Amino acid sequence: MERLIFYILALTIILFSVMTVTSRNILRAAIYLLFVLLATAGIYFLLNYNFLAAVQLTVYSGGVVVLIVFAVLLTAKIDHKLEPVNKVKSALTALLAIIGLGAILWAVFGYNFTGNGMAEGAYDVKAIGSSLLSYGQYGYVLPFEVISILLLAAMVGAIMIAKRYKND
Amino acid sequence: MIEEVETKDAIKTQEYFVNMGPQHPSTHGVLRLMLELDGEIIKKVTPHIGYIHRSIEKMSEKDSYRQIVHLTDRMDYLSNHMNNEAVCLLVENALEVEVSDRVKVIRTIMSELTRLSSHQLWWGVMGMDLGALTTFLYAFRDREMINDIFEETCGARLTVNYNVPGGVMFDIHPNFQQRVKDFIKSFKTKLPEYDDLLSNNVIFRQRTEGVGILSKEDAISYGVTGPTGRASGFSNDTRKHKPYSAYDRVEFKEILMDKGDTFSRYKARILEMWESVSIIEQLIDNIPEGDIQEPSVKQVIKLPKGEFYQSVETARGELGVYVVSDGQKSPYRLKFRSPGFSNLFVLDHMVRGYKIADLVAMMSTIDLVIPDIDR
Amino acid sequence: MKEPLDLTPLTQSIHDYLLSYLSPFWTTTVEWVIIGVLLIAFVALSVMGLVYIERKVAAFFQLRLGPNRVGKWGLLQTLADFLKLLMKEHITSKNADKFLFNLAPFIIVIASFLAIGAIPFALGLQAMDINIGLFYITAASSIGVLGILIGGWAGNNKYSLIGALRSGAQVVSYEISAVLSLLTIVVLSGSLQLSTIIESQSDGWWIFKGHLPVFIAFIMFLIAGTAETNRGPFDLAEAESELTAGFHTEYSGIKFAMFFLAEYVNLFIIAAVGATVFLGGWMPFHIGNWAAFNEVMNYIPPVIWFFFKVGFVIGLIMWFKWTFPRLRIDQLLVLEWKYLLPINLVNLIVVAFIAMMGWYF
Amino acid sequence: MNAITSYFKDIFHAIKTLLTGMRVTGYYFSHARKEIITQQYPENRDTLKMFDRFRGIVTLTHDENNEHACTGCSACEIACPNGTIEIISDREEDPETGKKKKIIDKFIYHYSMCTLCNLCIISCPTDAIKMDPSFEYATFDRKDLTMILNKPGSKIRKDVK
Repeated sequence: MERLIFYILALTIILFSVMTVTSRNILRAAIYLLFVLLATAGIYFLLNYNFLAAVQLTVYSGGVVVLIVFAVLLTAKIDHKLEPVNKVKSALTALLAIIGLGAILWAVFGYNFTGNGMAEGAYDVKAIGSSLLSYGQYGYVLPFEVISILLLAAMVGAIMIAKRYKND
Repeated sequence: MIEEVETKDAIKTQEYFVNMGPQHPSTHGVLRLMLELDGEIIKKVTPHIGYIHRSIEKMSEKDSYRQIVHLTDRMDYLSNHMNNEAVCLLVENALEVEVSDRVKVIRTIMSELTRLSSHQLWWGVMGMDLGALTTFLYAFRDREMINDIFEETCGARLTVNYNVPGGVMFDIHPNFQQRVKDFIKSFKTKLPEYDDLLSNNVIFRQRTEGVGILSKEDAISYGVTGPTGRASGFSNDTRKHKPYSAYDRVEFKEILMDKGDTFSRYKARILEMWESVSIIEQLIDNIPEGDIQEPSVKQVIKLPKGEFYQSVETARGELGVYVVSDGQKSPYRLKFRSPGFSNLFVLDHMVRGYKIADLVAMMSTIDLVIPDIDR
Repeated sequence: MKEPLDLTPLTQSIHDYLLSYLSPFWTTTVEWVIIGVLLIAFVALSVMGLVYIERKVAAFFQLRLGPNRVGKWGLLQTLADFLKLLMKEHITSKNADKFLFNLAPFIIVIASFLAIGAIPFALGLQAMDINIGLFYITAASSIGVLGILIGGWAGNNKYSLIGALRSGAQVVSYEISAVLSLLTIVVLSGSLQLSTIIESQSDGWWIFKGHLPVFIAFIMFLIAGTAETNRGPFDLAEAESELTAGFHTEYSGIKFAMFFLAEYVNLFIIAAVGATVFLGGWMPFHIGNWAAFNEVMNYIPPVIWFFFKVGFVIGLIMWFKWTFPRLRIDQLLVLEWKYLLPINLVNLIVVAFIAMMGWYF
Repeated sequence: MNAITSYFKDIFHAIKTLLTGMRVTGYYFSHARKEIITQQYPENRDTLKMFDRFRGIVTLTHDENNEHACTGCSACEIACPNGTIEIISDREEDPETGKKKKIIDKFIYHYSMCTLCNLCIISCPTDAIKMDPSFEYATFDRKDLTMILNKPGSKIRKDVK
């Protein structure tokens, strides 16, 4: 059963990824991207990483794609199509993509994956929360704080940009 | 005609046109507004009229004066009595006939009832335009009582055609006084509800206060009359300045506001309702005896040669009737100065720089009746 | 001691029965189909009921009678309307992006179906009780706005584009407030799992146990939830008097019906989440350790408690809609960013402090 | 400090006004049974009574001898602003005096054009026509709205001059 669902999800991801990059209509590309991200969330659910799946749904599907669509709505016209890329460029891109895929496959198959001894199953939010804020081993307090400062900076920047209108 | 405009931050934005109407829920009829928008900000409004033009002025040139009266019901259908009265007063003045006191008082009461019913409908529609859908039905509940009074005395609810040159069509119904008193009593308890539901509501205040300001100078230069103009401080009440019928014998205030924003226009009408109630209260108990029809006005009316003008205060502002007579049964030329027409064209001046939602609120407070504009 | 009626044995027996005839693979498949059919049937029925109730409630607020011609008290009116919508022509405007135009209603419906699966209808009657249930519901319903955005854009109509943009700005910002107000209860109950949250209210609902801050959070949730479902006074995306019908101006027939359906499913979800988190979901009304009283309350089945509470919240939301005028878009954002968000943040800190000190009942 | 107090004052004021509005609608909701104002029209036909003066349709009154009071003077035809009334008249010899007298052949009334302004009624010198308060005249065929008001075989009443 799980295997069947995995194949369905994987197929969805591959199919819509290809459609995302080949679509000429930018809003359609964004919608195909949405399906890719939804299917990815599905894979997380399949792996029982419920929290990550919900984060994927909120941040990527509900946040990033909405922002992309929003930006497109504000800028593009309905009959707006991306220009087709010339053949040399597409060939070059295909070559690069194949090289990248090869590198990743080589790395994945070359690495000897070992279990980390953690129990399989659902991680509850409590564990994630405490490991985010712990400073022991497997603690993520430093990245957490760094990202917090980054977000703060972005927020201050946004306020400054928004404020400039008022002074005019 | 779409052009790229540079905003102050050099971000290129595109202005676009939206046709609001002729079929649109908030244009109160078949008005077409061409909006020039930058995002949601309105750059320009061009009203297009003529979708329900029925050539009432031209039709009047072949109709007798008695028949013209019934056409005016169909102009500003919410101020039907005042429109009738305007033509009747003009004919009486031209013939130099003085109607009896009874007719004068009845006409005044009827006019004020009409004003109340018009303002009630406006209040309901104003709430609906701003998204408070319940106000509409509450306003109609109160309006129903006035319509019943009209129906009992005049025989119709909207196109009453009650005034005739030289008097009124019938005497008042025996129940008339009691019904009006009942209505006044119940309406006095309902009017504070209007305030509770809309006037004091914080969302409504935010939507209307400081929005769509019309200065006194602009109101005068655009000829904006009625509560719309008085909210800007432009004293233009015909009932005060050129009293007709029984307005010279009643006490009432001319509602003048100074801000000229959407809320002032709203408030002016609410206060005007209180004034109308007080006028009716003063008159309803002492309707003098007298003829309801002046016998010297013949069946076939011929006005003397010359030009005549009569203005009355309708619920929307000053309605002027101008007649050029060549001594025949029908006028040579008749022209209505309808308040809605002048009030509509100040919209573009008021609305620039505000949002679509504000346009709807402003249009509501101008209180447009499209047949009045198109005639 | 009478316990609340538990439906787990029923579902368990169905599971065992299926398992005795079928392989585990087919058992799961059959169960999914059953759950799917049940959910669709429930959604269809509840939406019809909600539309009927909404029209009747609106009518009573407005001194009217409401639907009263089709069936007894007009009960079949919504069915008749639905059949009418089914038979109507599908009109696609010229130059519309047909694929996205047809896709948008499905996105918005699927998003609401995703969310409704995690709602506990009664003890033991929940399609999935995952450990992050509350987070999952907010995540799933956040996709719905994409349907509005795409639908508004693809119709090639300026009214619907304006409506879509308004709706985008509105839903994205009000989601923050909705989640923050829900977080107060998460802090108090210490879990995102809906069954645990309900279990933590077995000695009283949070709205009573949590003092004023939880009450404030409930009000905030109601406001933000109303805004998220695009209902009045936050119905700017539709804004009948300004944009005719907003984002679904160009839709007709069954595609319009799907937007309509999703709107009412979302209303139900918001009310159900509010009822579950603040008012105890299916948990009967209990007062502390007063065993006798609690036992009497347990005689009323949890399903009835749940729908009674959902009905209460829906009634509140309808009361707002039929009383207040609509906000303007800038006022809407001011309300969120200057009032709801700061109050919610402060409120959350207060609740965290209360939870830390154990100052709740 | 002032800004903070006004911030909270705004919030409380807003809540107060919103609750006032909700009180009004809530009152009507809870008293809906008593306050509902709509009428159920086709069901209340038996009890529905229009006002006497209500202008529904123009009728030519006939008494029990199938006689009416219309002399065919066509004052109403002239008074009508819309050409609603058409009177086709005939001349008949009076058996008593031997004089030729005008009688109506057909009193045609185009209801589809009538604006119910009442001008014909007040112009009638013999009070032959009057307004009837009945109003259910919707038809599927426009032809049905053109009516002949004088009943077949009806005569003018003797005393009408």
